[in-house]
Amino acid sequence: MAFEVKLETFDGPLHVLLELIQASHLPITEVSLGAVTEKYLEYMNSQDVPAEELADFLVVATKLLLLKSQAILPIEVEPEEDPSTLALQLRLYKEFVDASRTLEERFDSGAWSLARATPDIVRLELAEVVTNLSKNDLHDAFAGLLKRLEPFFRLQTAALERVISVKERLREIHDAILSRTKMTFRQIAQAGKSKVDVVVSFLALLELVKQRAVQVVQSGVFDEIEITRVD
Amino acid sequence: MVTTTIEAVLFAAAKPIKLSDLRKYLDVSEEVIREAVDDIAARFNVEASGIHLMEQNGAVQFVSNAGVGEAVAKFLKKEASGPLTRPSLETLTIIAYRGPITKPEIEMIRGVNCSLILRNLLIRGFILEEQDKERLQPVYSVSHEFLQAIGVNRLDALPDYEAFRTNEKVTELLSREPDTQEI
Amino acid sequence: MVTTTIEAVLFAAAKPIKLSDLRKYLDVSEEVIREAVDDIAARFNVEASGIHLMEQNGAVQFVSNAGVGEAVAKFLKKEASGPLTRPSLETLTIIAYRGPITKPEIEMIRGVNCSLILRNLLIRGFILEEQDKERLQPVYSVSHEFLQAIGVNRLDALPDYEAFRTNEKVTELLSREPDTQEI
Repeated sequence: MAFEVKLETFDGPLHVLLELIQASHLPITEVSLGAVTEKYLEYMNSQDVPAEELADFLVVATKLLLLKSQAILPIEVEPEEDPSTLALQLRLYKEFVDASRTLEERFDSGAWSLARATPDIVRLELAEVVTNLSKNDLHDAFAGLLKRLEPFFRLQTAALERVISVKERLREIHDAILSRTKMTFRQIAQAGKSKVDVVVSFLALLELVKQRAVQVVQSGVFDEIEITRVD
Repeated sequence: MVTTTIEAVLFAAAKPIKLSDLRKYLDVSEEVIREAVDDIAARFNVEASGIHLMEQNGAVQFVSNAGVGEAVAKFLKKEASGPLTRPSLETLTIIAYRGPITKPEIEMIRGVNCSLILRNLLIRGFILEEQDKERLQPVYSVSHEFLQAIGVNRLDALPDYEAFRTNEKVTELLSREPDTQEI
Repeated sequence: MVTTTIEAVLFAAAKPIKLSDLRKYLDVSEEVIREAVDDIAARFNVEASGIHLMEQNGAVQFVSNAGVGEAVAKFLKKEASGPLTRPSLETLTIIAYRGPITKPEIEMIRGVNCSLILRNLLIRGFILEEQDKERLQPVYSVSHEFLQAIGVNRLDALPDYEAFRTNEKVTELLSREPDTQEI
Protein backbone atom coordinates (compact mmCIF):
# COMPACT_ATOMS: atom_id res chain seq x y z
CA MET A 1 0.00 0.00 0.00
CA ALA A 2 1.61 3.14 -1.19
CA PHE A 3 0.01 5.42 1.36
CA GLU A 4 1.31 3.34 4.26
CA VAL A 5 4.88 3.83 3.21
CA LYS A 6 4.25 7.51 2.88
CA LEU A 7 2.56 7.70 6.25
CA GLU A 8 5.65 6.25 7.88
CA THR A 9 7.72 9.23 6.80
CA PHE A 10 5.12 11.96 6.79
CA ASP A 11 5.47 14.60 9.51
CA GLY A 12 2.41 14.99 11.70
CA PRO A 13 0.43 18.23 11.99
CA LEU A 14 2.23 19.31 15.15
CA HIS A 15 5.57 18.85 13.49
CA VAL A 16 4.50 21.06 10.60
CA LEU A 17 3.27 23.66 13.05
CA LEU A 18 6.45 23.54 15.11
CA GLU A 19 8.59 24.01 12.02
CA LEU A 20 6.51 26.97 10.85
CA ILE A 21 6.84 28.67 14.25
CA GLN A 22 10.56 27.96 14.50
CA ALA A 23 11.14 29.18 10.95
CA SER A 24 9.55 32.49 11.98
CA HIS A 25 11.69 32.60 15.15
CA LEU A 26 8.60 32.86 17.32
CA PRO A 27 8.02 31.51 20.83
CA ILE A 28 5.29 28.89 21.17
CA THR A 29 2.36 31.05 22.22
CA GLU A 30 -1.23 31.52 21.12
CA VAL A 31 -0.21 34.70 19.29
CA SER A 32 2.45 32.85 17.29
CA LEU A 33 -0.01 30.13 16.40
CA GLY A 34 -2.39 32.74 15.07
CA ALA A 35 0.44 34.24 13.06
CA VAL A 36 1.29 31.01 11.24
CA THR A 37 -2.31 29.92 10.59
CA GLU A 38 -2.26 30.95 6.92
CA LYS A 39 1.02 29.18 6.32
CA TYR A 40 -0.35 26.04 7.93
CA LEU A 41 -3.44 26.12 5.72
CA GLU A 42 -1.24 26.72 2.70
CA TYR A 43 0.85 23.71 3.65
CA MET A 44 -2.29 21.59 3.89
CA ASN A 45 -3.42 22.75 0.48
CA SER A 46 -0.09 22.26 -1.22
CA GLN A 47 0.93 18.92 0.31
CA ASP A 48 -0.63 15.61 -0.42
CA VAL A 49 -1.57 14.85 3.18
CA PRO A 50 -2.01 11.06 3.54
CA ALA A 51 -5.62 9.94 3.94
CA GLU A 52 -4.88 8.47 7.37
CA GLU A 53 -3.69 11.78 8.74
CA LEU A 54 -6.01 14.23 7.03
CA ALA A 55 -8.51 14.25 9.88
CA ASP A 56 -5.74 15.03 12.37
CA PHE A 57 -4.46 17.86 10.19
CA LEU A 58 -7.98 19.24 10.05
CA VAL A 59 -8.37 19.07 13.83
CA VAL A 60 -5.30 21.26 14.20
CA ALA A 61 -6.60 23.55 11.46
CA THR A 62 -9.83 23.89 13.41
CA LYS A 63 -7.99 24.90 16.53
CA LEU A 64 -5.87 27.40 14.66
CA LEU A 65 -8.87 29.00 13.06
CA LEU A 66 -10.71 29.15 16.37
CA LEU A 67 -7.68 30.79 17.84
CA LYS A 68 -7.17 33.31 15.09
CA SER A 69 -10.66 34.56 15.13
CA GLN A 70 -13.44 32.99 17.07
CA ALA A 71 -15.83 35.42 15.42
CA ILE A 72 -15.26 34.11 11.92
CA LEU A 73 -16.47 30.63 12.73
CA PRO A 74 -20.12 30.49 13.74
CA ILE A 75 -19.69 27.53 16.08
CA GLU A 76 -19.76 27.23 19.82
CA VAL A 77 -16.44 26.48 21.50
CA GLU A 78 -16.71 23.40 23.65
CA PRO A 79 -14.48 23.38 26.72
CA GLU A 80 -12.30 20.52 25.49
CA GLU A 81 -11.79 22.36 22.22
CA ASP A 82 -10.20 25.23 24.09
CA PRO A 83 -7.72 26.37 21.48
CA SER A 84 -5.16 27.48 24.06
CA THR A 85 -4.61 23.75 24.62
CA LEU A 86 -2.85 23.74 21.27
CA ALA A 87 0.02 25.92 22.51
CA LEU A 88 0.45 23.71 25.55
CA GLN A 89 0.32 20.62 23.38
CA LEU A 90 2.92 22.04 21.04
CA ARG A 91 5.27 23.04 23.87
CA LEU A 92 5.05 19.49 25.24
CA TYR A 93 5.51 18.00 21.80
CA LYS A 94 8.66 20.07 21.35
CA GLU A 95 10.15 18.61 24.53
CA PHE A 96 9.77 15.11 23.10
CA VAL A 97 11.14 16.16 19.73
CA ASP A 98 14.21 17.57 21.50
CA ALA A 99 14.60 14.38 23.52
CA SER A 100 14.28 12.29 20.36
CA ARG A 101 17.49 13.91 19.08
CA THR A 102 19.45 12.32 21.95
CA LEU A 103 17.89 8.96 21.21
CA GLU A 104 18.67 9.34 17.53
CA GLU A 105 22.31 10.11 18.26
CA ARG A 106 22.58 7.05 20.45
CA PHE A 107 20.79 4.95 17.88
CA ASP A 108 23.19 6.05 15.15
CA SER A 109 26.34 5.99 17.28
CA GLY A 110 27.21 2.31 17.00
CA ALA A 111 27.33 2.07 20.78
CA TRP A 112 24.91 -0.80 20.94
CA SER A 113 24.89 -3.72 23.25
CA LEU A 114 24.37 -7.21 21.93
CA ALA A 115 22.63 -10.22 23.35
CA ARG A 116 24.39 -13.58 23.31
CA ALA A 117 24.02 -14.94 19.79
CA THR A 118 22.60 -18.32 20.75
CA PRO A 119 21.15 -19.64 23.98
CA ASP A 120 22.28 -22.81 25.70
CA ILE A 121 18.70 -24.07 25.80
CA VAL A 122 19.04 -25.83 22.47
CA ARG A 123 21.09 -28.42 24.30
CA LEU A 124 18.24 -29.18 26.67
CA GLU A 125 16.50 -31.51 24.25
CA LEU A 126 13.10 -31.94 25.74
CA ALA A 127 12.57 -35.64 25.24
CA GLU A 128 9.11 -35.57 23.69
CA VAL A 129 6.38 -33.22 22.59
CA VAL A 130 4.08 -32.61 25.50
CA THR A 131 0.92 -30.57 25.12
CA ASN A 132 -2.60 -30.49 26.39
CA LEU A 133 -3.76 -28.67 23.26
CA SER A 134 -6.46 -30.12 21.05
CA LYS A 135 -7.05 -29.55 17.36
CA ASN A 136 -10.03 -27.39 18.29
CA ASP A 137 -7.77 -25.04 20.26
CA LEU A 138 -5.85 -24.41 17.06
CA HIS A 139 -9.03 -23.84 15.13
CA ASP A 140 -10.36 -21.39 17.73
CA ALA A 141 -7.07 -19.51 17.81
CA PHE A 142 -7.09 -19.02 14.04
CA ALA A 143 -10.73 -17.93 14.08
CA GLY A 144 -9.85 -15.49 16.88
CA LEU A 145 -6.96 -14.14 14.86
CA LEU A 146 -9.19 -13.46 11.85
CA LYS A 147 -11.61 -11.63 14.12
CA ARG A 148 -8.81 -9.58 15.61
CA LEU A 149 -7.65 -8.58 12.13
CA GLU A 150 -11.11 -7.28 11.11
CA PRO A 151 -10.56 -3.67 12.29
CA PHE A 152 -7.25 -3.62 10.46
CA PHE A 153 -8.89 -4.55 7.17
CA ARG A 154 -11.69 -2.06 7.76
CA LEU A 155 -9.33 0.76 8.68
CA GLN A 156 -7.78 0.84 5.25
CA THR A 157 -11.11 0.96 3.43
CA ALA A 158 -12.50 3.65 5.73
CA ALA A 159 -9.50 5.90 5.21
CA LEU A 160 -10.01 5.92 1.46
CA GLU A 161 -13.72 6.67 1.80
CA ARG A 162 -13.02 9.65 4.00
CA VAL A 163 -10.72 11.27 1.47
CA ILE A 164 -13.36 11.00 -1.19
CA SER A 165 -15.88 12.70 1.04
CA VAL A 166 -13.51 15.58 1.82
CA LYS A 167 -12.83 16.12 -1.85
CA GLU A 168 -16.53 15.98 -2.68
CA ARG A 169 -17.31 18.48 0.04
CA LEU A 170 -14.76 20.88 -1.41
CA ARG A 171 -16.40 20.66 -4.82
CA GLU A 172 -19.91 21.07 -3.39
CA ILE A 173 -18.88 24.27 -1.66
CA HIS A 174 -17.21 25.61 -4.77
CA ASP A 175 -20.43 24.94 -6.67
CA ALA A 176 -22.67 26.41 -3.96
CA ILE A 177 -20.73 29.65 -3.79
CA LEU A 178 -20.36 30.02 -7.51
CA SER A 179 -24.03 29.31 -8.26
CA ARG A 180 -25.16 32.39 -6.32
CA THR A 181 -24.09 35.96 -6.45
CA LYS A 182 -24.16 36.50 -2.70
CA MET A 183 -24.23 34.39 0.44
CA THR A 184 -22.89 34.27 3.99
CA PHE A 185 -20.36 31.94 5.51
CA ARG A 186 -22.90 30.96 8.11
CA GLN A 187 -25.09 29.49 5.36
CA ILE A 188 -22.24 27.34 4.11
CA ALA A 189 -21.04 26.30 7.53
CA GLN A 190 -24.50 25.29 8.70
CA ALA A 191 -24.76 22.77 5.90
CA GLY A 192 -21.74 20.95 7.32
CA LYS A 193 -22.32 18.05 9.63
CA SER A 194 -19.22 18.37 11.78
CA LYS A 195 -16.50 20.78 12.79
CA VAL A 196 -14.28 19.15 10.23
CA ASP A 197 -16.87 20.09 7.60
CA VAL A 198 -16.75 23.69 8.78
CA VAL A 199 -13.00 23.76 8.43
CA VAL A 200 -13.15 22.18 5.01
CA SER A 201 -15.67 24.83 4.06
CA PHE A 202 -13.39 27.56 5.31
CA LEU A 203 -10.46 26.10 3.38
CA ALA A 204 -12.59 26.03 0.26
CA LEU A 205 -13.52 29.66 0.83
CA LEU A 206 -9.88 30.68 1.26
CA GLU A 207 -9.06 28.87 -1.94
CA LEU A 208 -11.78 30.76 -3.80
CA VAL A 209 -10.56 34.06 -2.40
CA LYS A 210 -7.07 33.22 -3.53
CA GLN A 211 -8.34 32.41 -7.02
CA ARG A 212 -10.16 35.78 -6.92
CA ALA A 213 -13.42 34.01 -7.69
CA VAL A 214 -15.11 35.63 -4.69
CA GLN A 215 -14.78 38.67 -2.48
CA VAL A 216 -15.24 38.49 1.26
CA VAL A 217 -16.55 41.32 3.44
CA GLN A 218 -17.00 41.37 7.17
CA SER A 219 -18.22 44.69 8.53
CA GLY A 220 -17.67 44.09 12.27
CA VAL A 221 -15.85 41.64 14.53
CA PHE A 222 -18.83 39.42 15.23
CA ASP A 223 -20.67 40.15 12.00
CA GLU A 224 -21.50 37.80 9.20
CA ILE A 225 -18.90 37.10 6.54
CA GLU A 226 -20.53 38.07 3.28
CA ILE A 227 -19.35 36.32 0.18
CA THR A 228 -19.82 37.97 -3.19
CA ARG A 229 -19.09 36.38 -6.51
CA VAL A 230 -16.64 38.29 -8.68
CA ASP A 231 -17.97 38.49 -12.21
CA MET B 1 24.31 -19.31 45.66
CA VAL B 2 21.09 -17.82 44.32
CA THR B 3 23.16 -15.07 42.78
CA THR B 4 25.42 -17.61 41.06
CA THR B 5 22.41 -19.52 39.72
CA ILE B 6 20.77 -16.34 38.43
CA GLU B 7 23.98 -15.32 36.66
CA ALA B 8 24.25 -18.76 35.05
CA VAL B 9 20.55 -18.81 34.09
CA LEU B 10 20.67 -15.35 32.49
CA PHE B 11 23.86 -16.27 30.66
CA ALA B 12 22.47 -19.55 29.31
CA ALA B 13 19.00 -18.22 28.44
CA ALA B 14 20.40 -15.40 26.28
CA LYS B 15 17.11 -13.49 26.41
CA PRO B 16 15.19 -11.32 28.88
CA ILE B 17 14.00 -13.34 31.88
CA LYS B 18 11.17 -12.02 34.02
CA LEU B 19 11.95 -11.38 37.67
CA SER B 20 8.66 -13.10 38.48
CA ASP B 21 9.84 -16.26 36.68
CA LEU B 22 13.13 -16.19 38.60
CA ARG B 23 11.16 -15.97 41.81
CA LYS B 24 8.74 -18.72 40.82
CA TYR B 25 11.16 -21.26 39.38
CA LEU B 26 13.97 -20.71 41.87
CA ASP B 27 11.41 -20.70 44.67
CA VAL B 28 12.75 -17.74 46.61
CA SER B 29 11.17 -14.48 47.77
CA GLU B 30 10.91 -11.31 45.73
CA GLU B 31 13.33 -9.59 48.10
CA VAL B 32 16.01 -12.23 47.59
CA ILE B 33 15.70 -11.89 43.81
CA ARG B 34 15.80 -8.09 43.99
CA GLU B 35 18.86 -8.13 46.19
CA ALA B 36 20.67 -10.64 43.96
CA VAL B 37 19.83 -8.70 40.78
CA ASP B 38 21.00 -5.43 42.32
CA ASP B 39 24.21 -7.13 43.39
CA ILE B 40 24.80 -8.47 39.86
CA ALA B 41 24.09 -5.06 38.31
CA ALA B 42 26.45 -3.34 40.73
CA ARG B 43 29.30 -5.71 39.87
CA PHE B 44 28.72 -6.00 36.11
CA ASN B 45 27.55 -2.51 35.13
CA VAL B 46 30.96 -0.85 35.31
CA GLU B 47 32.99 0.57 32.47
CA ALA B 48 35.62 -2.19 32.52
CA SER B 49 33.18 -5.07 32.31
CA GLY B 50 32.44 -6.59 28.90
CA ILE B 51 29.12 -7.95 30.13
CA HIS B 52 26.34 -5.73 31.48
CA LEU B 53 22.97 -6.41 33.05
CA MET B 54 19.94 -4.80 31.38
CA GLU B 55 16.66 -4.34 33.20
CA GLN B 56 13.38 -3.24 31.61
CA ASN B 57 9.69 -4.22 31.88
CA GLY B 58 10.37 -6.35 34.94
CA ALA B 59 12.81 -8.55 33.04
CA VAL B 60 16.61 -8.83 33.16
CA GLN B 61 19.11 -9.87 30.51
CA PHE B 62 22.88 -10.02 30.12
CA VAL B 63 24.11 -7.94 27.16
CA SER B 64 27.51 -6.82 25.96
CA ASN B 65 28.89 -3.47 27.13
CA ALA B 66 27.68 -0.76 24.71
CA GLY B 67 30.91 1.17 25.29
CA VAL B 68 32.78 -1.37 23.16
CA GLY B 69 29.74 -2.00 20.95
CA GLU B 70 31.37 -0.93 17.74
CA ALA B 71 34.37 -3.23 18.18
CA VAL B 72 32.17 -6.19 19.09
CA ALA B 73 29.78 -5.65 16.20
CA LYS B 74 32.69 -5.43 13.79
CA PHE B 75 34.26 -8.61 15.13
CA LEU B 76 30.99 -10.54 14.87
CA LYS B 77 30.09 -8.85 11.56
CA LYS B 78 26.78 -7.66 12.98
CA GLU B 79 25.06 -4.99 10.99
CA ALA B 80 23.27 -2.00 12.42
CA SER B 81 19.50 -2.07 12.32
CA GLY B 82 18.04 0.07 9.56
CA PRO B 83 17.47 3.78 10.19
CA LEU B 84 14.43 5.14 11.98
CA THR B 85 12.14 7.70 10.37
CA ARG B 86 11.38 10.85 12.33
CA PRO B 87 7.79 9.81 13.14
CA SER B 88 9.04 6.42 14.43
CA LEU B 89 11.74 8.08 16.46
CA GLU B 90 9.26 10.52 18.01
CA THR B 91 6.92 7.71 18.90
CA LEU B 92 9.75 5.65 20.43
CA THR B 93 10.88 8.65 22.47
CA ILE B 94 7.41 9.16 23.88
CA ILE B 95 7.10 5.46 24.74
CA ALA B 96 10.60 5.31 26.25
CA TYR B 97 10.02 8.30 28.53
CA ARG B 98 6.36 7.79 29.36
CA GLY B 99 5.77 4.04 28.97
CA PRO B 100 3.78 2.02 29.70
CA ILE B 101 1.53 4.40 27.79
CA THR B 102 -1.75 3.94 25.89
CA LYS B 103 -2.27 4.67 22.21
CA PRO B 104 -4.64 7.64 22.83
CA GLU B 105 -2.00 9.20 25.10
CA ILE B 106 0.72 8.82 22.46
CA GLU B 107 -1.63 10.29 19.86
CA MET B 108 -2.47 13.21 22.11
CA ILE B 109 1.21 14.11 22.39
CA ARG B 110 1.95 13.61 18.68
CA GLY B 111 -1.39 15.02 17.56
CA VAL B 112 -1.78 12.34 14.95
CA ASN B 113 -3.04 8.79 14.54
CA CYS B 114 -0.24 6.32 15.35
CA SER B 115 -1.76 2.90 14.55
CA LEU B 116 0.53 2.10 11.68
CA ILE B 117 3.72 3.30 13.32
CA LEU B 118 2.94 1.28 16.44
CA ARG B 119 2.33 -1.80 14.30
CA ASN B 120 5.65 -1.38 12.51
CA LEU B 121 7.53 -0.81 15.76
CA LEU B 122 5.89 -3.95 17.20
CA ILE B 123 6.95 -6.00 14.18
CA ARG B 124 10.45 -4.62 14.42
CA GLY B 125 10.53 -5.69 18.05
CA PHE B 126 11.35 -2.22 19.43
CA ILE B 127 8.18 -1.98 21.51
CA LEU B 128 5.98 -4.39 23.42
CA GLU B 129 2.21 -4.35 23.73
CA GLU B 130 0.50 -5.51 26.90
CA GLN B 131 -3.07 -5.43 28.05
CA ASP B 132 -3.39 -3.04 31.01
CA LYS B 133 -5.85 -4.44 33.49
CA GLU B 134 -6.73 -1.11 35.05
CA ARG B 135 -6.98 0.97 31.91
CA LEU B 136 -8.65 -1.90 30.01
CA GLN B 137 -6.65 -1.21 26.88
CA PRO B 138 -3.22 -2.03 25.48
CA VAL B 139 -0.19 -0.16 26.80
CA TYR B 140 3.17 0.15 25.10
CA SER B 141 6.74 0.00 26.45
CA VAL B 142 10.10 -0.08 24.73
CA SER B 143 11.74 -3.51 24.54
CA HIS B 144 15.13 -4.85 25.58
CA GLU B 145 15.97 -4.86 21.88
CA PHE B 146 15.44 -1.12 21.64
CA LEU B 147 17.56 -0.51 24.73
CA GLN B 148 20.28 -2.59 23.07
CA ALA B 149 20.00 -0.49 19.93
CA ILE B 150 20.53 2.73 21.90
CA GLY B 151 23.04 1.14 24.27
CA VAL B 152 21.49 1.85 27.66
CA ASN B 153 21.01 -0.73 30.41
CA ARG B 154 18.07 0.96 32.06
CA LEU B 155 15.65 3.64 30.95
CA ASP B 156 16.45 5.85 33.91
CA ALA B 157 19.94 6.23 32.44
CA LEU B 158 18.38 8.38 29.70
CA PRO B 159 18.94 12.13 30.05
CA ASP B 160 16.16 13.95 31.92
CA TYR B 161 14.30 10.69 32.51
CA GLU B 162 12.80 11.74 35.83
CA ALA B 163 11.81 15.17 34.55
CA PHE B 164 9.83 13.61 31.71
CA ARG B 165 8.13 11.05 33.91
CA THR B 166 6.81 13.74 36.16
CA ASN B 167 6.27 16.34 33.43
CA GLU B 168 3.31 18.39 34.56
CA LYS B 169 2.47 19.46 31.00
CA VAL B 170 1.53 15.87 30.22
CA THR B 171 -0.66 15.65 33.29
CA GLU B 172 -2.29 18.96 32.51
CA LEU B 173 -2.93 18.06 28.90
CA LEU B 174 -4.39 14.68 29.82
CA SER B 175 -6.77 16.38 32.22
CA ARG B 176 -7.79 19.06 29.73
CA GLU B 177 -8.39 16.75 26.83
CA PRO B 178 -10.32 13.81 28.23
CA ASP B 179 -10.78 12.07 24.92
CA THR B 180 -8.41 12.47 22.04
CA GLN B 181 -9.74 12.60 18.55
CA GLU B 182 -10.70 9.18 17.31
CA ILE B 183 -10.69 8.99 13.56
CA MET C 1 40.03 -1.79 27.25
CA VAL C 2 41.36 -4.86 25.44
CA THR C 3 40.10 -7.00 28.31
CA THR C 4 36.67 -5.36 28.14
CA THR C 5 36.43 -5.92 24.40
CA ILE C 6 37.49 -9.56 24.70
CA GLU C 7 34.88 -10.15 27.39
CA ALA C 8 32.18 -8.55 25.28
CA VAL C 9 33.18 -10.43 22.13
CA LEU C 10 33.32 -13.80 23.89
CA PHE C 11 29.98 -13.15 25.54
CA ALA C 12 28.15 -12.06 22.38
CA ALA C 13 29.74 -14.67 20.10
CA ALA C 14 28.50 -17.58 22.23
CA LYS C 15 31.04 -19.94 20.68
CA PRO C 16 34.78 -20.69 21.01
CA ILE C 17 37.00 -17.92 19.63
CA LYS C 18 40.61 -18.61 18.71
CA LEU C 19 43.23 -16.61 20.60
CA SER C 20 44.97 -16.02 17.28
CA ASP C 21 41.79 -14.43 15.86
CA LEU C 22 41.53 -12.14 18.87
CA ARG C 23 45.16 -11.14 18.46
CA LYS C 24 44.77 -10.41 14.77
CA TYR C 25 41.53 -8.57 15.12
CA LEU C 26 42.49 -6.44 18.10
CA ASP C 27 45.96 -5.88 16.63
CA VAL C 28 47.86 -6.52 19.84
CA SER C 29 50.68 -8.90 20.76
CA GLU C 30 50.21 -12.47 21.87
CA GLU C 31 51.37 -11.46 25.34
CA VAL C 32 48.68 -8.83 25.71
CA ILE C 33 46.00 -11.36 24.76
CA ARG C 34 47.48 -13.96 27.09
CA GLU C 35 47.51 -11.52 29.96
CA ALA C 36 43.94 -10.38 29.32
CA VAL C 37 42.63 -13.94 29.06
CA ASP C 38 44.41 -14.95 32.26
CA ASP C 39 42.95 -11.93 33.98
CA ILE C 40 39.44 -12.82 32.81
CA ALA C 41 39.87 -16.45 33.90
CA ALA C 42 41.13 -15.40 37.32
CA ARG C 43 38.09 -13.17 37.88
CA PHE C 44 35.41 -15.44 36.39
CA ASN C 45 36.59 -18.93 37.31
CA VAL C 46 35.57 -18.77 40.95
CA GLU C 47 32.85 -20.72 42.67
CA ALA C 48 30.50 -17.76 43.12
CA SER C 49 30.49 -16.73 39.45
CA GLY C 50 27.67 -17.97 37.25
CA ILE C 51 29.85 -17.51 34.15
CA HIS C 52 33.18 -19.29 33.64
CA LEU C 53 35.87 -19.03 31.01
CA MET C 54 36.88 -22.23 29.26
CA GLU C 55 40.10 -22.57 27.27
CA GLN C 56 40.61 -25.48 24.91
CA ASN C 57 42.79 -26.06 21.83
CA GLY C 58 43.89 -22.42 21.62
CA ALA C 59 40.32 -21.11 21.78
CA VAL C 60 38.36 -19.48 24.59
CA GLN C 61 34.63 -19.47 25.37
CA PHE C 62 32.36 -18.31 28.14
CA VAL C 63 30.21 -21.11 29.58
CA SER C 64 27.84 -21.28 32.51
CA ASN C 65 29.23 -22.51 35.82
CA ALA C 66 28.90 -26.32 35.78
CA GLY C 67 28.48 -26.31 39.56
CA VAL C 68 24.96 -24.88 39.14
CA GLY C 69 24.35 -26.71 35.86
CA GLU C 70 21.54 -28.79 37.21
CA ALA C 71 19.69 -25.81 38.66
CA VAL C 72 20.09 -23.93 35.37
CA ALA C 73 18.80 -26.86 33.30
CA LYS C 74 15.81 -27.23 35.61
CA PHE C 75 15.03 -23.53 35.39
CA LEU C 76 15.28 -23.35 31.63
CA LYS C 77 13.17 -26.46 31.19
CA LYS C 78 10.43 -25.06 33.43
CA GLU C 79 10.63 -21.68 31.75
CA ALA C 80 10.43 -23.21 28.28
CA SER C 81 7.62 -25.64 28.96
CA GLY C 82 5.07 -23.56 30.85
CA PRO C 83 1.54 -23.29 29.45
CA LEU C 84 1.44 -21.71 25.98
CA THR C 85 0.64 -18.02 26.11
CA ARG C 86 -2.00 -16.60 23.78
CA PRO C 87 0.64 -15.07 21.45
CA SER C 88 2.49 -18.42 21.30
CA LEU C 89 -0.71 -20.33 20.53
CA GLU C 90 -1.60 -17.81 17.84
CA THR C 91 1.84 -18.15 16.24
CA LEU C 92 1.65 -21.93 16.38
CA THR C 93 -1.78 -21.83 14.76
CA ILE C 94 -0.58 -19.64 11.91
CA ILE C 95 2.27 -22.07 11.28
CA ALA C 96 -0.11 -25.04 11.38
CA TYR C 97 -2.62 -23.57 8.94
CA ARG C 98 -0.33 -21.52 6.71
CA GLY C 99 3.02 -23.37 6.94
CA PRO C 100 5.60 -23.63 5.56
CA ILE C 101 5.75 -19.92 6.28
CA THR C 102 8.59 -17.41 6.84
CA LYS C 103 9.14 -15.34 9.97
CA PRO C 104 8.36 -12.01 8.22
CA GLU C 105 5.09 -13.48 6.97
CA ILE C 106 4.08 -14.66 10.44
CA GLU C 107 4.97 -11.21 11.81
CA MET C 108 2.92 -9.43 9.14
CA ILE C 109 -0.11 -11.48 10.07
CA ARG C 110 0.33 -11.11 13.82
CA GLY C 111 1.62 -7.54 13.69
CA VAL C 112 4.25 -8.35 16.34
CA ASN C 113 7.85 -9.53 16.35
CA CYS C 114 7.93 -13.30 16.89
CA SER C 115 11.64 -14.16 17.37
CA LEU C 116 11.42 -15.34 20.98
CA ILE C 117 8.15 -17.18 20.45
CA LEU C 118 9.57 -19.10 17.48
CA ARG C 119 12.62 -19.97 19.54
CA ASN C 120 10.39 -21.39 22.28
CA LEU C 121 8.22 -23.38 19.87
CA LEU C 122 11.37 -24.86 18.31
CA ILE C 123 12.76 -25.89 21.70
CA ARG C 124 9.49 -27.58 22.59
CA GLY C 125 9.58 -29.52 19.35
CA PHE C 126 6.23 -28.10 18.21
CA ILE C 127 7.65 -26.67 15.01
CA LEU C 128 10.51 -27.31 12.61
CA GLU C 129 12.78 -24.83 10.88
CA GLU C 130 13.98 -25.50 7.35
CA GLN C 131 15.94 -23.41 4.89
CA ASP C 132 13.76 -22.54 1.90
CA LYS C 133 15.87 -22.50 -1.21
CA GLU C 134 13.62 -20.19 -3.19
CA ARG C 135 12.90 -17.64 -0.50
CA LEU C 136 16.47 -17.88 0.81
CA GLN C 137 15.34 -17.80 4.41
CA PRO C 138 14.04 -20.24 7.01
CA VAL C 139 10.45 -21.45 6.79
CA TYR C 140 8.48 -22.99 9.65
CA SER C 141 6.07 -25.93 9.77
CA VAL C 142 4.51 -27.83 12.67
CA SER C 143 6.27 -31.08 13.51
CA HIS C 144 4.84 -34.50 12.97
CA GLU C 145 5.24 -35.16 16.69
CA PHE C 146 3.13 -32.12 17.50
CA LEU C 147 0.34 -33.28 15.19
CA GLN C 148 0.40 -36.67 16.86
CA ALA C 149 0.28 -35.06 20.30
CA ILE C 150 -2.95 -33.28 19.39
CA GLY C 151 -4.37 -36.44 17.85
CA VAL C 152 -4.17 -35.50 14.18
CA ASN C 153 -2.44 -37.59 11.54
CA ARG C 154 -2.33 -35.08 8.73
CA LEU C 155 -2.52 -31.31 8.56
CA ASP C 156 -5.66 -31.36 6.46
CA ALA C 157 -7.44 -33.15 9.30
CA LEU C 158 -7.35 -29.83 11.22
CA PRO C 159 -10.83 -28.27 11.44
CA ASP C 160 -11.54 -25.86 8.56
CA TYR C 161 -8.09 -26.52 7.16
CA GLU C 162 -8.82 -25.59 3.55
CA ALA C 163 -10.89 -22.52 4.40
CA PHE C 164 -8.26 -21.08 6.74
CA ARG C 165 -5.34 -22.03 4.54
CA THR C 166 -6.78 -20.17 1.59
CA ASN C 167 -8.43 -17.32 3.52
CA GLU C 168 -8.16 -14.50 1.03
CA LYS C 169 -7.93 -11.72 3.60
CA VAL C 170 -4.77 -13.22 5.03
CA THR C 171 -3.41 -13.77 1.54
CA GLU C 172 -4.20 -10.17 0.68
CA LEU C 173 -2.52 -8.95 3.86
CA LEU C 174 0.64 -10.80 2.91
CA SER C 175 0.66 -9.54 -0.64
CA ARG C 176 -0.02 -5.85 -0.12
CA GLU C 177 2.04 -5.05 2.95
CA PRO C 178 5.14 -2.98 2.22
CA ASP C 179 8.48 -4.07 3.55
CA THR C 180 8.30 -3.19 7.21
CA GLN C 181 12.05 -3.24 7.64
CA GLU C 182 11.97 0.20 6.08
CA ILE C 183 10.71 2.12 9.07
